[in-house]
Amino acid sequence: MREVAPRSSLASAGGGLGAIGEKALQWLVKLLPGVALLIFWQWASGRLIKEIYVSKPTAVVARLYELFSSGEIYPHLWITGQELVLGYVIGVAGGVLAGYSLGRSSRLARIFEPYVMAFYGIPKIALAPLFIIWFGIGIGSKVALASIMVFFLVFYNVFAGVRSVDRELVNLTLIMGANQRQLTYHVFLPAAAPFVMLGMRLAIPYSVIGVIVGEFTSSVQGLGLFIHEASSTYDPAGVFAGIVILLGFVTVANLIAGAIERRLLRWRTLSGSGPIDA
Amino acid sequence: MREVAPRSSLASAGGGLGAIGEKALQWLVKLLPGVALLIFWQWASGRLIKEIYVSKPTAVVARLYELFSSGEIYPHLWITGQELVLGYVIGVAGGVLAGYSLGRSSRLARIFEPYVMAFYGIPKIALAPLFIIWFGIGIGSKVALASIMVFFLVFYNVFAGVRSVDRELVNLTLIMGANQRQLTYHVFLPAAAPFVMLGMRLAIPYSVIGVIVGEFTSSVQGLGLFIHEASSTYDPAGVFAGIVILLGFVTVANLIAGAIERRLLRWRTLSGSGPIDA
Amino acid sequence: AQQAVRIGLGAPTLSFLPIWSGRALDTFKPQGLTATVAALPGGDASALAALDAGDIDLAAVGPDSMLRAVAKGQPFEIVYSLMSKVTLQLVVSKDFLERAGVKPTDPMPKRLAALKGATFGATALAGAQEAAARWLAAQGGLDPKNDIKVAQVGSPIAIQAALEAKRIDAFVLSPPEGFLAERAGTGVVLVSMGDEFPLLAKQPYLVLVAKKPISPASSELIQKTVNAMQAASAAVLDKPAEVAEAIQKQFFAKADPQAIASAVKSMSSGVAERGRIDVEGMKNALTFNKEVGNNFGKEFDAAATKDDLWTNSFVDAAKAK
Amino acid sequence: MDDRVLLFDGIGQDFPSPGQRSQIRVLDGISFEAARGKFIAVIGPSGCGKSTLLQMAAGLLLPTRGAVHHRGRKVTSINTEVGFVPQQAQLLPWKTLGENVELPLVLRGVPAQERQKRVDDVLRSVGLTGFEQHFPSQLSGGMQKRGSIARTLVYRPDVILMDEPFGALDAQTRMVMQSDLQTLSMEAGATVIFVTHDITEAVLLADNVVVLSQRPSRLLANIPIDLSRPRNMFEPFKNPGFAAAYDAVWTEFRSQLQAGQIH
Amino acid sequence: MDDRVLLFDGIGQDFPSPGQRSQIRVLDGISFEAARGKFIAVIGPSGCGKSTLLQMAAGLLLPTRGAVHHRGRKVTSINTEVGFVPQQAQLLPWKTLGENVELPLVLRGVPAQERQKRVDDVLRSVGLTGFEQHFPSQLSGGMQKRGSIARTLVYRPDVILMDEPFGALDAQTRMVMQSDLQTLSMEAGATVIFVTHDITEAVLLADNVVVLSQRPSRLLANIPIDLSRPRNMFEPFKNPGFAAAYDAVWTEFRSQLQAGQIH
Ligand SMILES: Nc1ncnc2c1ncn2[C@@H]1O[C@H](COP(=O)(O)OP(=O)(O)OP(=O)(O)O)[C@@H](O)[C@H]1O
Ligand SMILES: Nc1ncnc2c1ncn2[C@@H]1O[C@H](COP(=O)(O)OP(=O)(O)OP(=O)(O)O)[C@@H](O)[C@H]1O
Ligand SMILES: [Mg+2]
Ligand SMILES: [Mg+2]
Repeated sequence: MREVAPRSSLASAGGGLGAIGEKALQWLVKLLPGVALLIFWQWASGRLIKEIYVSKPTAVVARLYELFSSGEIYPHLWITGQELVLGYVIGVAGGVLAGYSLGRSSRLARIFEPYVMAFYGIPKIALAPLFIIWFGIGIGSKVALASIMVFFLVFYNVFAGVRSVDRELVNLTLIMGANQRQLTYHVFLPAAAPFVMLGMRLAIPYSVIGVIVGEFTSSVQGLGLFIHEASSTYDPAGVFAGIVILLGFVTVANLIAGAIERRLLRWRTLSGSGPIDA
Repeated sequence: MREVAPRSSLASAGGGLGAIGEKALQWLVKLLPGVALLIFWQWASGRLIKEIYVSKPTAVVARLYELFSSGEIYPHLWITGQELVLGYVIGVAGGVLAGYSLGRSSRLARIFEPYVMAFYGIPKIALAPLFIIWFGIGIGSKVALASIMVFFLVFYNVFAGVRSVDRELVNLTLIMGANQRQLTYHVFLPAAAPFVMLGMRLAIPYSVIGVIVGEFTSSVQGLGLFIHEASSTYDPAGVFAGIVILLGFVTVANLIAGAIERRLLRWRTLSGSGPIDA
Repeated sequence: AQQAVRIGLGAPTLSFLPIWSGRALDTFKPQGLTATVAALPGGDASALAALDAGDIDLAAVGPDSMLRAVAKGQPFEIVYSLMSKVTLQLVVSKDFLERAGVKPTDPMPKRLAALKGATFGATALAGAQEAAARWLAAQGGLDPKNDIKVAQVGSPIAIQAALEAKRIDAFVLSPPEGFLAERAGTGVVLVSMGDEFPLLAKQPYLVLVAKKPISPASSELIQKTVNAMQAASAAVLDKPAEVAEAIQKQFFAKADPQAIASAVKSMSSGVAERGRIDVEGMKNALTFNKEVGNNFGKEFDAAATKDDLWTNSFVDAAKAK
Repeated sequence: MDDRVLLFDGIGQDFPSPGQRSQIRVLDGISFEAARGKFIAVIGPSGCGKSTLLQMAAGLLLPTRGAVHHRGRKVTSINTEVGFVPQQAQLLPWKTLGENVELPLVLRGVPAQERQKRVDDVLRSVGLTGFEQHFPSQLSGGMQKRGSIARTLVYRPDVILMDEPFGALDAQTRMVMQSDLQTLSMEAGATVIFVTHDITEAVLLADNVVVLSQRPSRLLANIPIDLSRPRNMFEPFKNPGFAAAYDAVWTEFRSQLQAGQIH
Repeated sequence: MDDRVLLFDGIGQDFPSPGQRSQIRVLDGISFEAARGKFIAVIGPSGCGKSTLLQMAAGLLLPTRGAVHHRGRKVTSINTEVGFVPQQAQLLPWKTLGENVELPLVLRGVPAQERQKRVDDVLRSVGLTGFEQHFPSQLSGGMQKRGSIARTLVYRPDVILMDEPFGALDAQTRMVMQSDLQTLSMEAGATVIFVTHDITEAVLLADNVVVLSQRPSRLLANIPIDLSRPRNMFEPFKNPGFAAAYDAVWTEFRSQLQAGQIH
């Protein structure tokens, strides 16, 4: 019901300069593995593995600088950014709706869930020509691919989340006079929030993967195309520069999602269900 | 705490022939959307969309029969089956281990979770050369790709599951004298089971996707290669026959996972947290 | 005003030489065109699907996949031959060369017979590369089905990696891959197919495909594009070094300039016909396809399909001007 | 209109018995009624089926045999005309105490201003003023239970089902709340069905005390309590006739348990 | 060895107060001790911090000020030498009642045969024989609480912390269990700290009754109860001296609440 003995750290957290130092130290510890990785990469490239396959961090940084200062990358960024946002939003919206409906109705679930799983298992990459026919080679086919990937993850998480809601709380709220809309808003969504948030976080990288796979299949502009072209024009630094930009997307989105999650799920860390270091 | 008024259906469930009829009806309802889809497909193929993009169900069935009776498909099946099983098992094992460790230690989580998310966001397809150098063009690179995809899904689900475990139950069990191993076995795993099972189910189609993407990238044999070849030789029936086989894989694995889940999570349907049809 | 033409490319490799040259020198501009090149790494099938869907005006593909599609009833027509010789080179790893005990200077049959037991890498199975590999094996007196193995290995860079990591023994790709392998010290060009086999020296190897029926408007667009391609081809023939430099600067900035230069030089003879297809070349292409075992499910006759499957009308019109 | 607001008519309930083929019979033909404005206390040994009975009245569970009638209509689905205070507090963990108590008013579309006032009033009456911003997990067990009571009282349902509402409270708090509940039921004319383990509480509050037996549970007695109202909750034995009423209930209650064994 | 098994030494606890900058002071300098084999009852108004106190003894929470000493060692991490019966039953929902009660024995490596016997014994003594296969969600509130008690008693810890263990039980069951608990503590020499709302229960069972005040909670009194043992749980007033002891505690308890207001 209450926190396990964290009071002892209150003192240090409150203490002016010491606290700032501690915060800095924490960040350092966080960055350490990344820095170590970078150093190893720099060392290994050209030694353990040829530079044309993995480039070097320094070369990647130089290439990044070049791309941004020449402005060459912006149109790609702009297209891919649009695709990502659209794909993600559409996928999440669809996933939440479908997951919620099937989660609420076990009859619908029994009928449709196996089909959803089956469609989910179709390797979309095998259907590339179909995607082109249906959605064109522009931003449409990438948005479609990304939103399908996002949809499945969000769908399954929302579905599981809704099904895991405590039936007694639902019944009580119904007795109190809730209609379906109110029930959704006051009980199901908050109760399923941990699953929903998990689905939305898992979906972030998958929207990226979907867009990139889409751009690898056909495209006129976009980061995926840029990476592909860099790869076929013997520019490994360009490939990794593209990947770094994608990682930037993912990391920023993840940070935002983390912040939203912490806000929405504040009640959980207060209660007994937070992380345990035991 | 108890079921909402399902007693009334007891009578019909118990009643001999009527019950069998009802069961059959249920199956019928379940199959209906699939059958409708097949009929629509048969009708639409050649009308709404050219047959060279989407073959007809009848043609697909004929091709399937051909593939199996000639034995042409077996070596592909055998390779892909191996890759799927290995990739899935390795990915799940890694995901459970890593997710559990990071879920248990919020310090480790703070340091490593952002890195995991970042790696997760790397489009693996862009790293094909690395995969080939490290894992070869045989079954190794496919297993690696599939297990990485599976790993991330399982990792995140286990991580979220472990973090959502009720801290009070953990503390109580510690007071009763549990060591870490016992705590894992008696509290964390069962409590996180809904998330773990969800992760394992989500991972099923992704192991298929991983293997197929891997085979598209490099391979000597396998269903993905078969599909790719069929696609580039304008054999749409072959493409869809391959997809149908993959769906078979997914559906069977999903049924097995569903059965395991129902067994493991039996206590949840008894308690107030089962599905609600309200 | 500038008119836009959209060209779909199944793989952004250097072998589509006139397109690179055209873009590098911008031979489109004098025609009043702006060219957009859509990459369709999904392969020729994707490019042709995009053409079918109307997302692109012209698809740059190999004739084999085009013939397959036509055999299935797709309304496509070859309007220009980008490359009129097979530019593929057989590249084998140094290791393999030593094991097999052959040199690039050995007579052809000996070189090819040495391929027994080799594993080839190809960017896509059932494509031109696999066909060429098996054809070469047959020329060396081997059983093309069983004496060599062909594996699908994603992209050219992945194939290079596979060769270096000794996952494969050989590959069949267009320049500059062979030169790059030689410079990296991982492989040796054993056979330059188009230069050493008369059958391969004269046949449409990469073509521009349009969708029928061709309306007057698109006919005009195609005409202008053909004009631009011819100008680009002429430039390649006239001053290969400068064109190579332009291509390298603009599109392959990070690649080895010398490898690009050698590649352009070695492929330049392929653009000599300026896009013209003749019956003999078409025949050669069909023969080659038959020899490599491509079964389209339909017999094509080289001469009879003129102005249906392929046409010189645009090339001829360009010359007339 | 029928004056019998709630009528339990030959209620029986069997539960599946895990590990066995047979079923456990929990309730076995229970019949009693609650007239308008009456206060019914239900007592019985732990596990005899009291909560099950309330759940049936709330429409959360269909009886295996018999039926519950609410104002003459058979209860077959969730009964939104009753207020229900469950045995566990069951506050929504993602809402603060204030939001939890406000919820029924929000659901019923009460305007915000009035909501605020009514929430403040009811929280004051259960002694939780100042804890509006606390999440349930930040409240003590007894405070959660009081919050749960407040959540039901705030929207003033005609019929209130309460499952051991005061079990987790100390003697003093309990007396105050008993007194408040009596006032409420007298003034608002609410019908209350009230499960308790405390015989004193049952006798003090109720017009009728229903005594249930061990599982399979039958109705041992339905004892009318004819003490005048208002009754003094703070000194039970000062109510004239209290001792006799208490003895009557206690005698019934202990009758089956003479052995001193639980069962 | 120190005879003071548990020593609460100037315990203070502040909780963050949601929505405000300041903190809520819950416990304010509580000191008392439990000698070996003694039975301490803690009573106090709802929300005063009784559960918080037990959690500190179990090492689940560090006091903001002061410390709990267990056999002379300061409690700074989870205390595995005590048995803890929490206020909510907290059985593991994925284990059957039998498995739940067996768990501490499994954790301690007791051989299977002995486990079986001890589980059977303890379940019989709390009246839950026949419910081994039920999952917690299939048990009534009181049955869950009894299961939770059984789970602690089954491994016979030296020190037992109980948070309102009998609150959800009917009078009869409660008496039987009180009597059993007295026997256990007398025979096994277990030290028991026992939170309750029932003054009768506190006086009947305890060697010392600790009375806490309203929040911020101070120690109002620590009253020794000198009734001879074994005491008669079934008829409290038949114990010589019971009435006087009861009055002493009741007087302390009500002292601060004269106004009749909850707080
Ligand atoms: N889902 C279920 N499956 C099997 N048995 C059940 C189920 N729900 C309740 N029971 C049984 O029904 C009986 C009555 O439960 P109920 O909760 O109504 O008791 P109660 O009178 O409220 O007890 P308490 O005073 O302890 O709360 C118990 O014996 C319990 O084991
Ligand atoms: N995490 C927390 N944050 C803020 N306040 C808390 C927290 N945990 C407990 N409190 C406060 O501490 C006080 C004491 O809680 P505790 O559970 O110890 O009371 P209690 O004496 O056991 O009451 P009861 O008899 O109702 O169970 C309460 O006022 C509660 O609001
Ligand atoms: Mg109950
Ligand atoms: Mg408490």
